[in-house]
Amino acid sequence: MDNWKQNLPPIGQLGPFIALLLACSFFGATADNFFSAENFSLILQQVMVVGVIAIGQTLIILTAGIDLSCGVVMALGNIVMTKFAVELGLPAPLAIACGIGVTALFGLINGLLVTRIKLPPFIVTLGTFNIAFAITQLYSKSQTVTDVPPLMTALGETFQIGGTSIAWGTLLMIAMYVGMWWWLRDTAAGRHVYAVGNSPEATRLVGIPTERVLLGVYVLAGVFYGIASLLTVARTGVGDPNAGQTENLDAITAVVLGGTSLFGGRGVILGTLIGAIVVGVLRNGLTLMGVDSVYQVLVTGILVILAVTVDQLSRKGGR
Amino acid sequence: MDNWKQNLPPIGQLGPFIALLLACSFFGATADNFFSAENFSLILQQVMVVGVIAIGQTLIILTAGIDLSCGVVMALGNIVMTKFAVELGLPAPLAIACGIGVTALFGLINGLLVTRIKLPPFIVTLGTFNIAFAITQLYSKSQTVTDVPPLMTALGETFQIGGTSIAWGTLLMIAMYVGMWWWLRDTAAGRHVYAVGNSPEATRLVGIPTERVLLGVYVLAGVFYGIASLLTVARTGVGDPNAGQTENLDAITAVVLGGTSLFGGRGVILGTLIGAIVVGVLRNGLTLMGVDSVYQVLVTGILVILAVTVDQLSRKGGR
Amino acid sequence: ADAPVIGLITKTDTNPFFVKMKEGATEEAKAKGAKLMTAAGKKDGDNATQVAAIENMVAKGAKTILITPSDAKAIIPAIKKAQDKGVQVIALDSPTDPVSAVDALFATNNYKAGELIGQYAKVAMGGKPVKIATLDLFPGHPVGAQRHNGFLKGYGLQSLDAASNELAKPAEVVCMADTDGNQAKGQTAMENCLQKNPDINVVYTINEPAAAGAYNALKKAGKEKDVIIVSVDGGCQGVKDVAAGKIAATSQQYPLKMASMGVAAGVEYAKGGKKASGYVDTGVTLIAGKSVAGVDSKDTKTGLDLCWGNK
Amino acid sequence: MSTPQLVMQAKGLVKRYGQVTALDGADFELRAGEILAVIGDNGAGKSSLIKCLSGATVPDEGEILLDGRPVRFQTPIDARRAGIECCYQDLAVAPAMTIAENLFLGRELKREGFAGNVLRMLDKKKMLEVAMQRMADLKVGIRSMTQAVETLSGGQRQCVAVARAAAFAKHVVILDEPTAALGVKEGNMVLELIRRVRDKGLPVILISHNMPHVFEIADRIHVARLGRRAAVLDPKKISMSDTVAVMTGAMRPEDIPADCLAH
Amino acid sequence: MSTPQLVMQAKGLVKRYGQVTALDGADFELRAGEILAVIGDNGAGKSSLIKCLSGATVPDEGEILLDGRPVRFQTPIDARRAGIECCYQDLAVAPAMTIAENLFLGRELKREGFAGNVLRMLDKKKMLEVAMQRMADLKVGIRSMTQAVETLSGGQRQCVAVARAAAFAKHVVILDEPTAALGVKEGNMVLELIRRVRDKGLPVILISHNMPHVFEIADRIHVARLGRRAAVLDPKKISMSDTVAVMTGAMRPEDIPADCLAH
Ligand SMILES: Nc1ncnc2c1ncn2[C@@H]1O[C@H](COP(=O)(O)OP(=O)(O)OP(=O)(O)O)[C@@H](O)[C@H]1O
Ligand SMILES: Nc1ncnc2c1ncn2[C@@H]1O[C@H](COP(=O)(O)OP(=O)(O)OP(=O)(O)O)[C@@H](O)[C@H]1O
Ligand SMILES: [Mg+2]
Ligand SMILES: [Mg+2]
Repeated sequence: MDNWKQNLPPIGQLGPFIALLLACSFFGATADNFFSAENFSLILQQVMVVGVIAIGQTLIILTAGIDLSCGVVMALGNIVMTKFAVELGLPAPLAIACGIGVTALFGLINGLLVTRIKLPPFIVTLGTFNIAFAITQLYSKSQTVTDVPPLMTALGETFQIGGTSIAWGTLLMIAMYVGMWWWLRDTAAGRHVYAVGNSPEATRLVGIPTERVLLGVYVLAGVFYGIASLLTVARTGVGDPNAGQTENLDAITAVVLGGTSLFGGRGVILGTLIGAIVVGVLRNGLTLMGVDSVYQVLVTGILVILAVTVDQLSRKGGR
Repeated sequence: MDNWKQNLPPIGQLGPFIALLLACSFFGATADNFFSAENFSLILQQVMVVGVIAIGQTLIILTAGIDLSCGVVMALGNIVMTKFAVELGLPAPLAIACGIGVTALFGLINGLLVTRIKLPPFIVTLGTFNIAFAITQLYSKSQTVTDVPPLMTALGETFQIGGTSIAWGTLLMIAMYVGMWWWLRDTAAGRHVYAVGNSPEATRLVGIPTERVLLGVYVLAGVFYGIASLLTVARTGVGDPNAGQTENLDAITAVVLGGTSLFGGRGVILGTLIGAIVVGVLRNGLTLMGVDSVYQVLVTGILVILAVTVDQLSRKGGR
Repeated sequence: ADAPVIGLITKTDTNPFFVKMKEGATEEAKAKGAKLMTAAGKKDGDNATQVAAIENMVAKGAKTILITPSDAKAIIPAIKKAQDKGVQVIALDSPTDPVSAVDALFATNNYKAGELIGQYAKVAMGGKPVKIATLDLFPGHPVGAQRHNGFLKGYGLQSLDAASNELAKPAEVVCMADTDGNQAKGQTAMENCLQKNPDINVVYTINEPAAAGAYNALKKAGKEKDVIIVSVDGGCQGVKDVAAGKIAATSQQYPLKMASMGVAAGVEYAKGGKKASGYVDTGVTLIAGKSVAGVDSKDTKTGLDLCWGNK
Repeated sequence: MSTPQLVMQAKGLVKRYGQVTALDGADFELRAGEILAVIGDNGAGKSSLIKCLSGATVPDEGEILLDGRPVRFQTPIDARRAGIECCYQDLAVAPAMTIAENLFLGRELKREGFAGNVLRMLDKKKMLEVAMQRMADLKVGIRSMTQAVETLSGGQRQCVAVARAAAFAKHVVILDEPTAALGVKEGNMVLELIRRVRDKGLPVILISHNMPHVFEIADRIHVARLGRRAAVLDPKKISMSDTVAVMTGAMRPEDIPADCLAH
Repeated sequence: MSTPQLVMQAKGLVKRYGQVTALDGADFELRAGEILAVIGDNGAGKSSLIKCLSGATVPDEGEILLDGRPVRFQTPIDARRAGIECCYQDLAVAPAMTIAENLFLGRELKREGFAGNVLRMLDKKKMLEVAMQRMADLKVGIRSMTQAVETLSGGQRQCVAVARAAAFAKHVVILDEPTAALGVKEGNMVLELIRRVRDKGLPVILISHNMPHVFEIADRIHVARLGRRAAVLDPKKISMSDTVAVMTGAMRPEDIPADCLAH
């Protein structure tokens, strides 16, 4: 008797989805060339890096944390993997593993500071933001790394489906979202992430090792940042030390637009994907409309607020 | 019998204070010229803008909100008051009032969106961040406004006490901190700010108009941003459209370093003042030490984490 | 026929330099009957937004894209993709690396701009022992590095070459601080530098707002007479500050010229299918309050005629 | 026998939460100066009922009359203005704030003269004293009124909430399971307090699962069942076991002897 | 008469919170297969005591023995590993999660075969069924097990917490005021459940302020007073009013007739 309720999409996803539909119809009506498979494929490619970072960010926000360091840690991973491959001559897979290892290490450091010394995640990740940024600049001498091995850019390549070119990276991103959605929903570990965010004390009292859950989340998020590093390389073909400096706000925006609560424990990760796409659609649509760049900022501000308003109102209706 | 407990400094202030002392002794030992009345007076002048913004930010964070728009709203106020005075020829006091009016209006908009449509403060203020930023750039054409009337820079002037020059703006900042500290502690309205942040539902149920409290806080924060606008003009002598873009993180950092919880309802505003000074001391001390800029970023990251660690450990000891 | 569509992608929307460039392009486009689309990175160094902007403009049907690349190398794959679709890409202000990645480059030489003020400062100091403070942009930014290193080179101090993105630090530089090119932060940085070393006598600043901030700090400390401030950009406010004696000299650059040349090339391409090519240096002029021997400079009156921004 | 004056009355209250119907046409009557017990199974809709009466939730249907005049409470503030104070089951306290602050939350005492009228300063000393007094009345051994409520034991916390409701009511006091977490002594003190409130002339609505308490103190018993009012009983006439039977549905309301019904 | 086997034992537990001393050298003994009631005034230290026994807090002094062996529980996980389950007074539930999820939090059922062993997938269907069963045992009329706990009434929420503790214990069950918010019927069901647990051979520690309940079900009564154990009474020998007198301090422990003490 509970089944039909379970099969309804949770309200948390419906809201962002409506916002997305509204945004699409708006741009479809006002901007030429918006409604085309090619353009949507483009949008997906553009959101792929932020989208993958936002997976990690969602995990952390579900535990009532926040990660400001995500973008620059991604940049560090990007520099490590490209430099290891280009300058140390490591084989590409090994270099990629090293890059992901470094981002995971930063996740571990964040996690240890949060769980062991019980520091607020905001401050911890603000600190590691600075640290990762500085290391990236020092290690790369602020120089872009070029001539990366082709294997590293493979995910940026596209293949054709019915005349539309789709990037492998896009597929990977969507696969990871579906995978994490399933993991959060259908495994004990995933439910514990929600529990820790919803009520850390209750979770501790029923005998779940909350610190281990938290630590795991931070490390896992680090791994996703590492994958995002690879995707950045794939998209730009170089190692870019200046990447990622504004991605933290973008990723958090995607998470919040996707209906996940900043207070933890409530939200659905697929909402984040939609949130990331909404951000991409806004940018793409406004450019296609030919809006001047400063006005784009203005309109983005208004539309972001409108999008959550739609979300919020649709929730009220849904109750 | 309760009295002696009340007179102990609350733990929330002791921690940041210890961190500040440690930072000062560190720089005192390693950097020349750090320990001088003149240098401290300078640091206070340098933190005065962020310090006043952080008063508003503290109020909002105490209600479990967050304000990303604070810095750019401050910049908008700064441009409005200088342009109104210089280009429209308004008398300085009126122009200042207009600038503060605009920042308070933005506070009102933030507040209305948070209380009426119940949007998350993070997204609301991210939206108004973009909006205020764009309006500032459009209205000022990204040009600095010069030749501002002397009345507007009066707070930047200094007076001498025992050979040390102290800025009027510094005094104003400290007076406002003490005033708000008293207000939050000793008036019903102030206690309601804590109550709303600590348990919004309980506060509503006992019959406190929580929405009005919240709205008031956002508007009041807007007023503080307006005063910060004036202080920026006073400090730099111009209207600067590019001010304020990183002040949101700085202000939040000051609040968190000062021991206020991002989950609302817990914290002491004097801690924020200390937090802001810690940030200023770090920047000043590192420059005096002659640390290179990239390394400054690195060291800032490490020191921020150390500061909260000290705070956290001193709390444990204090219990 | 449809009006030709031209895209302009700047580094940011906040730097008056780029804002002027955009205004210039808008006017030129209006005059030539072209349609201009604009986009900008969120902050200096933001490559991802520029890549997305190129893609979106190509999707919209732009035939020419003018870009001030935030990252000389990272932007190249996106440029290549656009060129494969027949789009003409012209770099403005800053080159790509390699320069040949774009069809043409209308730019200024930031390293040279730095060298000019370095040479000027050296002569103006007349061989006195020098203590330099540099108020830079922020770590990792190529323009920041080029101006800084060019300045030191021009001063004849140990420095790095134009390709480096690191900041050289010879012994004469007693204080270095970041300003984000912002007046308030420039002032804070200068105040701290003076605490560290009250004997600073030459101040290099990344741009004129930072220079104005530095001047404020010096004036408060009563040292504005003893210190030479040099800067780069040549905005009208900056030139006025030179005229007022706040800044000793500045290297003037010409964003409007770059923009109008770019738009013209775009219209040309749309009409005749002929792409622009090669490197056009839009020039750097040293504007100085007092000219010094051995360094070519123009006076502030000339500077005001050529400057950009509110005259 | 003249009909007693009705202080509060509700007719046909309906409250739905999604698919769950918490109130399904509930009626309610509170007489002047009485202690009315509201009893019922878990989930019978007792808390939902009093939340409607205190403005904490707005019913979907039905009307509420106060002193015979229809009222529409949109927020707890409206009810508070009408002199109704409520102690909720899930203890509406602000955990990080002190006992004294919680007691006076929203009803703070201001100082006399300039400090109070112009500066709007709180009279903390007075509030501490009063708080101390109130908690002593309930015989709760709490050492310091400046302790945060989150550091209190479960029962101590409940005492704070009960004391608050009793202290400030001008018209009606509503207590939702006030003695649930209380020890024997403290529980009796709360009953004592309820009597004192009634003796001041204020009617009290008492929700409780504790039958001995209910029979000890109530003037009438409102039995809630499945979101409605099943019956109103007279505790002097009906036995405890019959009451439980009505409450659990073992005895149909029609089968209750007429003289056991309260009138 | 041989000394009965002691399952759990604590000696001289001390727990201080700042200036407040919650436990002041408390002793404790739990025998195999018994229902031990713990009673005491509000703030007497009952919850603090059982939090030490369940690993929720670490005592400042004193030692705990399990089956005669000293143990040091640093976290609730340690106690859970030893088979001790506890239902806390302030209901350790995750409000946004469903009833079924809360019941199985930390003890989730995995599917059979590949899906469970390798993919580590949850057996949601099974968990729903079991949850339905457990709640039906307690006669709680909850419609859907996929309802979030925050939408439940106070009593319903308590039933979830009680059912969880009873379901998973392997060694000792600790219940802190499990019937406080429950209706008459549901309260009786919980007593029934406690008996069933005891009959399985598990000892139960029951904290309660409800004297009739305590006298109905307890084998021995531990009276907590001012952070210590005042006495252990035999409910078959002592009267309810004497017990209350001991609890409130009206009767000194020395004055209790020797045969009323449990041994
Ligand atoms: N916010 C809510 N959302 C969904 N359902 C709710 C909500 N509040 C109450 N309910 C449901 O309404 C019904 C009645 O709840 P209510 O709290 O009024 O019961 P009660 O009589 O007070 O029970 P108890 O004695 O356990 O406190 C319950 O089934 C509960 O699950
Ligand atoms: N975290 C804490 N911080 C400070 N004091 C505490 C804390 N927890 C408990 N106390 C104090 O310890 C004493 C004992 O509390 P405890 O919860 O053990 O009492 P209890 O016997 O369970 O009472 P009740 O019957 O009301 O639940 C109380 O005075 C309480 O104020
Ligand atoms: Mg209830
Ligand atoms: Mg207790």
